[in-house]
Amino acid sequence: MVEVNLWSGLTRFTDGIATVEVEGTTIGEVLDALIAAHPDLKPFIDAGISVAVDGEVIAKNRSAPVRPDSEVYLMQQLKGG
Amino acid sequence: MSKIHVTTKVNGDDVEFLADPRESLLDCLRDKLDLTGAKEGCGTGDCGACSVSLDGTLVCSCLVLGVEAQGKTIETVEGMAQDGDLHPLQRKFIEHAALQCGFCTPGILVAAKNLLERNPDPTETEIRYWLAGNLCRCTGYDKIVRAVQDAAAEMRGAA
Amino acid sequence: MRYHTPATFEAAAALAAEASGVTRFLAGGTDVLVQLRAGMVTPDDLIDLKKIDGVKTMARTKDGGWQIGVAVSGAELGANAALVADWPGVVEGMELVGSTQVQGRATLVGNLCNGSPAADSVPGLVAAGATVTVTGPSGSREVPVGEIPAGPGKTALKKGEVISGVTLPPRGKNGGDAYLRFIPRTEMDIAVVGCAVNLRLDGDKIAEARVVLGAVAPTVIVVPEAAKAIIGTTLDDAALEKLAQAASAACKPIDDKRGTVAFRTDVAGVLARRAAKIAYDRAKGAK
Amino acid sequence: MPKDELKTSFKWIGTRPDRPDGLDKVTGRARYGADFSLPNMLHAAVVRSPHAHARIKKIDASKALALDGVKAVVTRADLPTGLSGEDLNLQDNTLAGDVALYDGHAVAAVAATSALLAKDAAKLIEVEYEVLPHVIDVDDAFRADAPVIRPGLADHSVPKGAPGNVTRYIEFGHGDVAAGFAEADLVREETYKTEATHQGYIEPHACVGQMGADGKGEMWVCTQGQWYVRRMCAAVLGTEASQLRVTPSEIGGGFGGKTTIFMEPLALALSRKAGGRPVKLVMSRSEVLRATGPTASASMDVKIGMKKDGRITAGTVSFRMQGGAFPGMSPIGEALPCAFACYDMPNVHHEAYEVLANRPKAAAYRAPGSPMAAFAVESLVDEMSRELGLDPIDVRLTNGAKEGTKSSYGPKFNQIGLVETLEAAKAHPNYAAPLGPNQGRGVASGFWFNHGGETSVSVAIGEDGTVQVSVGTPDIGGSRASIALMTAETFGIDYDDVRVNVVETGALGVNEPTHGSRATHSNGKAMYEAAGQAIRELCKRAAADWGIDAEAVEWADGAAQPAGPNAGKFPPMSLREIAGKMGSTGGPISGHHEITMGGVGASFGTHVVDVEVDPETGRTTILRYLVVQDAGRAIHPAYVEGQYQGGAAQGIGWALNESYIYGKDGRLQNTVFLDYRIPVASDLPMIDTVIVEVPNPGHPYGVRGVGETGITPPLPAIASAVAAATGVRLRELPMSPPKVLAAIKARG
Repeated sequence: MVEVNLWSGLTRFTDGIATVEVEGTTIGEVLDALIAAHPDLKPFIDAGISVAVDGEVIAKNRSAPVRPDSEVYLMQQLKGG
Repeated sequence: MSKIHVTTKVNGDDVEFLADPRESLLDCLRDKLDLTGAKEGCGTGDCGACSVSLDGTLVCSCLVLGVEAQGKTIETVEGMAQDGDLHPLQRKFIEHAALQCGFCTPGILVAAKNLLERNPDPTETEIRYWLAGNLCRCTGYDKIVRAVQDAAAEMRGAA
Repeated sequence: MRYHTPATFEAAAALAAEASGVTRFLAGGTDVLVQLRAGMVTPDDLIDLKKIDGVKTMARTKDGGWQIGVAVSGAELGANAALVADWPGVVEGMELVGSTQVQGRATLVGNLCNGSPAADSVPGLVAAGATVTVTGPSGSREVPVGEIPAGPGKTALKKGEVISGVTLPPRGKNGGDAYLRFIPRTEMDIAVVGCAVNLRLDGDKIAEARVVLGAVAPTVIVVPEAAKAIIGTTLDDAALEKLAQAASAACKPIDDKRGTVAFRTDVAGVLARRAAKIAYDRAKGAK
Repeated sequence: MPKDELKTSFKWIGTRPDRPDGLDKVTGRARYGADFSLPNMLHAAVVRSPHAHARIKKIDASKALALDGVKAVVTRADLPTGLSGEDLNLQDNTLAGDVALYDGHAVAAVAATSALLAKDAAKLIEVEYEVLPHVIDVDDAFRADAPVIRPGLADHSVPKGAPGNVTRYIEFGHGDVAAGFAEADLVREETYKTEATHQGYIEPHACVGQMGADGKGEMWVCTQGQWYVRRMCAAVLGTEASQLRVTPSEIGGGFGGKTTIFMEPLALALSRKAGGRPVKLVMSRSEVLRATGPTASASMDVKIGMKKDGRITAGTVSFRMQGGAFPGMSPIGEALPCAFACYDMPNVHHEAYEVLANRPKAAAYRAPGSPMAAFAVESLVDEMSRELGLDPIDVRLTNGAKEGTKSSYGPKFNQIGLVETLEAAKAHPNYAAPLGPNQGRGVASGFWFNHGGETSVSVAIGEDGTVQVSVGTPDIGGSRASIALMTAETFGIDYDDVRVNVVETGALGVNEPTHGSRATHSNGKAMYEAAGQAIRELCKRAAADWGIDAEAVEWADGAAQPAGPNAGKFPPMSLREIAGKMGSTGGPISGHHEITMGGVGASFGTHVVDVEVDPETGRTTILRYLVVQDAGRAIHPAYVEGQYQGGAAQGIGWALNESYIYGKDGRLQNTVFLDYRIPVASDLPMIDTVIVEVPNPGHPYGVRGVGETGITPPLPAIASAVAAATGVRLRELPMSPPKVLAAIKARG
């Protein structure tokens, strides 16, 4: 299981839960599992988010690997100049 | 609208073109003579990217009409290197990394050359004020000023 | 747009008088071309004055003043050491107009005829008591520079009239002038406030003075109360304070993208003080 | 990559050779957007709304089309319908639909046989408007009674009851801020405000576009990202991306503003309508300022709790940002995580609202969102440090984020260099330089994430043993030089034997633009992988020649070397030698690598500035300026310094004099460089730099990316220096002379 930390604005859509445990070995699997557990997160994830895995912010690579002990945070999608 | 026939000398070559009187010298250099080294950054004389020398005077070619070039002598960045040898300013700009995007570079080189022809040993302040009409958004001007100083020193034989 | 290159001012005036549409005279072109490019003003007739004999001359008049052609650029004024020695304030005002590149083209008369209340060369000319020669269909006349501006973008020139020369009076002994402006940057801005001071000393005391402000009213303004504040003084602190107050009191500025009423009013006093000191030192012989 | 595998001594990396495009750029040969022309080309001009907000009742182009030489006019009716999301935003911005949303919004475009004729024709296109109420200021737009300019665009994140112009809302944090504030010795709360600024690249947007009725097209354009142009134009026009080939010109600055499109689809649409003749479209400076890329304006509340020793116990921010009349354009998602990123905070809370205003569609600008956030947070940290009598660098050292710190936005930091920049700043002579009357010193730190992103690179070995590298990221500040250096290092060949080309969309897989400080980082890493592939093949060819196993061959010093049991058995076989016969040993040798790049290392910097303020006019002069920033590894140090200096200069402009100035009518008043006051040469001193190198473990050469962080600290650093010089704290940018003088006078 991977522990996924949501930004607190999302807890309105997860009945107040800020960390969700899901199965997954890639960012894509983790996000799909997250939507399965909390369907109200779908519009946020579909709109585009970044995921921080072990401290590195990954903009949209669904194939990036996630380990069970990885630190995973959802973040707003980032733009650079 | 009738066009006017203009004969002028650019970088030592006699050239001629037909200009609508509304067209700037910059338009004529770029569109009629294919000399695209001078750039249009503003069209209002505020950025200096179009700097050329007109009868030895530094001007913004966007503030000169093409028809005013009749019988004049114009020098642009394309004429700075002589017989394949770069002008010391051109060499020093590369050496000092005094350009990033390079869009303002032609105008700054022409302006700096005009300065060094008048003042072979300018102070940092003199360089900065002389070039105040040449906007650069990339470098913060630091390396440009150093390159001009170094080129001046070399041209004086001090380097 | 028709482009004309008349050989005389009379011919230039005649062209303008006969023109039916929008007419502009071209000397340095640093305002005309900007307006053309921006589509603000597309003249039907553009009359280039640079082919007229004498437009590039700077010559001493018989009485020791200066006659300056309409196409003399700011850079050329600045390179004339004798003129700079006589009227440093006039020349420094002109030299503040635009960049090095603009200095290669911009002229006193162009700056005047653009009609901007913020024109940097105009306060110095007015403070110096300069005149211009106006040539029209019915001949030429001398007009004080201060009578040319008629409000933002407007001049008192009539259709068919063209300025054909600028005359500066003789400097005389023990005189000095100065021009300062405030801009947010160090270069490349339009004056938020400008101030010219021209004075003459009798010993250490100021015998005559003229204080002129730019960019604080619809036109350049002469401030006699400010001059009065320093006449008869050695420009001591009290006189400077009165000068500043008089200058500020004369301001009728507007709030715009370049400055506020309060700022312009304050800074007019500050610049009057600073310019007066420079003019005073110059009158005492400082370079 | 494990730390101990990072190399520390190099032949090429860290040197300062001439950049490969230097000669072209000093001779006027380099070709930028407007320097390109095609036979039979038309010229275009754009009709723009003079109103901040107006319904378009009628567009009549008949007079324009009646002119001899006018070939086509396009309006929104010529574009497909049914788009959504950002594609619709882009289309709405390309040409207004029923409503013009800001002063300068494009309404129609015309193509004619000359640029002058196109301009004349544009004046003849008659547009009938019904002026609608407008809102410009971010705080005004946030008011409950503000005119709602585009109802119904709030997304799923917006809480019920939010004001009508709010389109997005974010909230996050950790710890217990109430408890944190209770623990503090000093709690302060202030509001800060920044005005919109423009990237101010000197090259206006320019393109030549050609498209036939079959939807196949070509475009030459100044852009930070040719694939973005391709995708966005195709979306706006309803054509297929791969049928459009986009070639990037040399680019005259971008700073984020050229990561998107503005008028490019118009050139293609006009071309299509004009029978496929190429169409050139070049913006004027005032079009650039009115209708392209400004950054957001922001209104920001910050609250911080601090112990007497400077330790921060809690912090909260609440931001309101507008990014124009288009949803999703404000950088709230970037600004919030940047706000407290420099600090190790046990208790922190962030929230932000995006609001719409009748302004142009904002584009990215160098570390989008971070400068505003830093202005608010770093200013307040400075105010509190002074109030407690603490050295501002010491306070940052006390609280500074380091490896393992839980970041303010959640995840733990990997190896980072903030503390090293603070220590270097403290040790620098500028920090001890004596100050005179009316002079003051300010310090601030800044942060940017950096970015990897979609990257495709190929390397190809030439017949003479030289190496060609194809990248997809336009070179703005010397990236070809840095990529060539890394390539020379990787192959063990001379820098001059490498040529790096920025190629068009038909020549390589997809690439994200040059943005997010990624060009040197991501291309370097992808090149390293592609080069590895080529090197493996080179070794294989040598092995075959020697008749040994490929595994028994190593690559070193630009040559295949027999290794292991074969070591010394054969003389090394150079790249030149293998390349010279590659046609007969199996064919061309190349390598390529395509990936959404990871291994990004965060960037921190610390700036120290000294100013003098004229107490009678409020004018601020920058006396001294120091940039200290962690580069990870400086590949070409001169261009790293250039990024630091350029970022600082832009930040100085933002702090002091740059801003969008609107009239009551909602029209932009400063549409030329005379009034949009970017710093000129005489405004600035030399800008001192210190390159700190804490290598990024995620990159083969330790690169972090250096482009963006440098614009962040100047805003608060200068505000703090002005406060030190005058005793008055300005919490609203720009700190223009009228504002500073008014504050000095109010102080008495």
